[in-house]
Amino acid sequence: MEELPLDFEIVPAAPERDDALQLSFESWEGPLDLLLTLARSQKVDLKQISILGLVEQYLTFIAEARELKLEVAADYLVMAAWLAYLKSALLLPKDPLEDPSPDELALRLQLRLQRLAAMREAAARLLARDRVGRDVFLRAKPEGLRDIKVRRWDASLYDLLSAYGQVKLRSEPVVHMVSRRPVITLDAALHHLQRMIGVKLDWAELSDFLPPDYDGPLRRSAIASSFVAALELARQGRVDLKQEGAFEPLYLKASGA
Amino acid sequence: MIDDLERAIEAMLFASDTPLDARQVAGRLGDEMTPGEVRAIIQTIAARHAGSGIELVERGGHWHFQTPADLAHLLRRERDDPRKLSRAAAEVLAIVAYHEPVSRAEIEAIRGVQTSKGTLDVLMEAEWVAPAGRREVPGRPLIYKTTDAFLQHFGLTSRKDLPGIEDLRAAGLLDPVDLAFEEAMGELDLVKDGEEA
Amino acid sequence: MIDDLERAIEAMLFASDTPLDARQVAGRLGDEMTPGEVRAIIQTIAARHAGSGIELVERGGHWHFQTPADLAHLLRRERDDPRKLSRAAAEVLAIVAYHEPVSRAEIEAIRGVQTSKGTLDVLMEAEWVAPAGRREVPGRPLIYKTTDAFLQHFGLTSRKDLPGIEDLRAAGLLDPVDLAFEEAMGELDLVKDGEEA
Repeated sequence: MEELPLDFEIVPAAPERDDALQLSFESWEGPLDLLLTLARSQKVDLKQISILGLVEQYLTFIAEARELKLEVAADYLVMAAWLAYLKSALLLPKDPLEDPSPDELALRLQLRLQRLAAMREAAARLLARDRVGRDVFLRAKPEGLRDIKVRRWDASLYDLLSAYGQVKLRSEPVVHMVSRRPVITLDAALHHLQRMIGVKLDWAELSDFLPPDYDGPLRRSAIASSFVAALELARQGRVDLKQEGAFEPLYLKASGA
Repeated sequence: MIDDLERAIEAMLFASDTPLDARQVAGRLGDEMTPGEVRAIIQTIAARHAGSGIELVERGGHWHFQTPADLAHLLRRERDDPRKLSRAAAEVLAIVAYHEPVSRAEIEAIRGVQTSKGTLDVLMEAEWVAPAGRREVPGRPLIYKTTDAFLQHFGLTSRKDLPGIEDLRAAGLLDPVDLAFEEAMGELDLVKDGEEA
Repeated sequence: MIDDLERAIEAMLFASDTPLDARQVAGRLGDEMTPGEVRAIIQTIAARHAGSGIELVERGGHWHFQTPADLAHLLRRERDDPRKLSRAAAEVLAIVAYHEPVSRAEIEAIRGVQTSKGTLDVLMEAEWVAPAGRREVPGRPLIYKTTDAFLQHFGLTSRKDLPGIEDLRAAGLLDPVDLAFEEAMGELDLVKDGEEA
């Protein structure tokens, strides 16, 4: 190997291994970066670079590194394998059927290197600009612009009057007006069921005992209170109850009938 | 053309996080000038900015840039933040309006609930209610009344414009809430049916 | 004599702790001027300060006062160095700036190496890079762009100001490899066609 690239770091090894040099691969941001560094040592425009020459430089470099028993990261080895393939393809007589052709692969590699180089230069030029806090300075303690919120309370005359209405109402003598809901009381249901049981002789469904004109909430209330009434009458031994299964219709008839 | 020294001193005073005196400025320039010379240049800079939107001012021998006081209103902009008055505050406001002047204890007696201090504060912040002296009773409590801003906001010419109790009743504003609610829901018919049954 | 409007705008820009655009200034003035009118006045103010120790500069349509770069040596000593960027971070920043909006995969394609999570994080923490939505391709990857704070920090009036961006674009160096490859092959085919003819 003729010459090490410029930003190659040679770090003295740890004392117990002073027979070896440690070459730091941390200097590069991956194999493409290393390739670019090597390409720069050809000292020609990237457009004119010899890809074959570059491939050889890279392979030599990796070989040297391994001879020095350096740990070479996997992605550098993958690139080396690919470049070795490219090298042999470039050297062999051209096979017109091969797709992509080695020339095309070389061109792609060259285009990638050009793009990386362009961005590397752009980054350097960006960092060299006049930067705030290094080259140019702002006011250290500006007064600042502030938005102060001013609360504006809003209410209508209606809000005011209805609020007063509520206050007056609260302070008036309390008269509870409980609205009566349409219900059939247990007493009423008991009374009704006892009367009906005398009329119906055979098993009859509980709902058959309800007056047919009960509907809506009234009917639901009637079913509930009649059910409780039926249980009460059964407990007194005055009716028999029968049900095929859970949630099936409930039948009843007068005891002993 | 502003000379380099003047530019440098101007930039220093601008970027400094504390006001600087002439000696500090001279020190940063490498002590090649006397504080007196520096002071003369600072005065030139101050004169150049006079009457602009930036002022270089001296406070106890130290100089710093600031914005002129007469432009402060532009830097502290006030913005409206509309808020709906709470139910409790509306009640208290109504009580003050109908019964003024009233003390806080009287307001509570009428409302039948404790009134938080914040509620009255809100009404005073809105400038609808103001203290109106003290009641000459033991404890001399503060009493409150409504303001002209109150009349203006609610479109009233005077307090006499407030509808009387009978007007409120006629307008349905004295109906019990749950009754009014049921009326609205049309459930009253069912109750009547139940009564007939 | 500087007129009142010019003083007011100058004071606002001087007092603000963030750069302001013409619309923000107009808003603070009560929207009685168009942003275009405000911009004309800002340019008058900038011209008045040109060559002094305080400059009014435009960064991405926002304006702020700063010291001129040639005075850096006088002001730098007591300042912290700005965030030192790693080479990876500097490269990623350049790629985002010159290619924006750009996805992480696109950044990696250019650098030929995986971008560690920390690299983009550092740039986002500095508020120089921000997510700019997703690219409508399979996987809907996040895309990134640079911010106004980036323009401000690096002293760029707009993205057109990025050093050498026009040359890079003209040379096709901002085009993806695939596109450049197609073009190069196309030219090659043309040459071949020419030879055959």
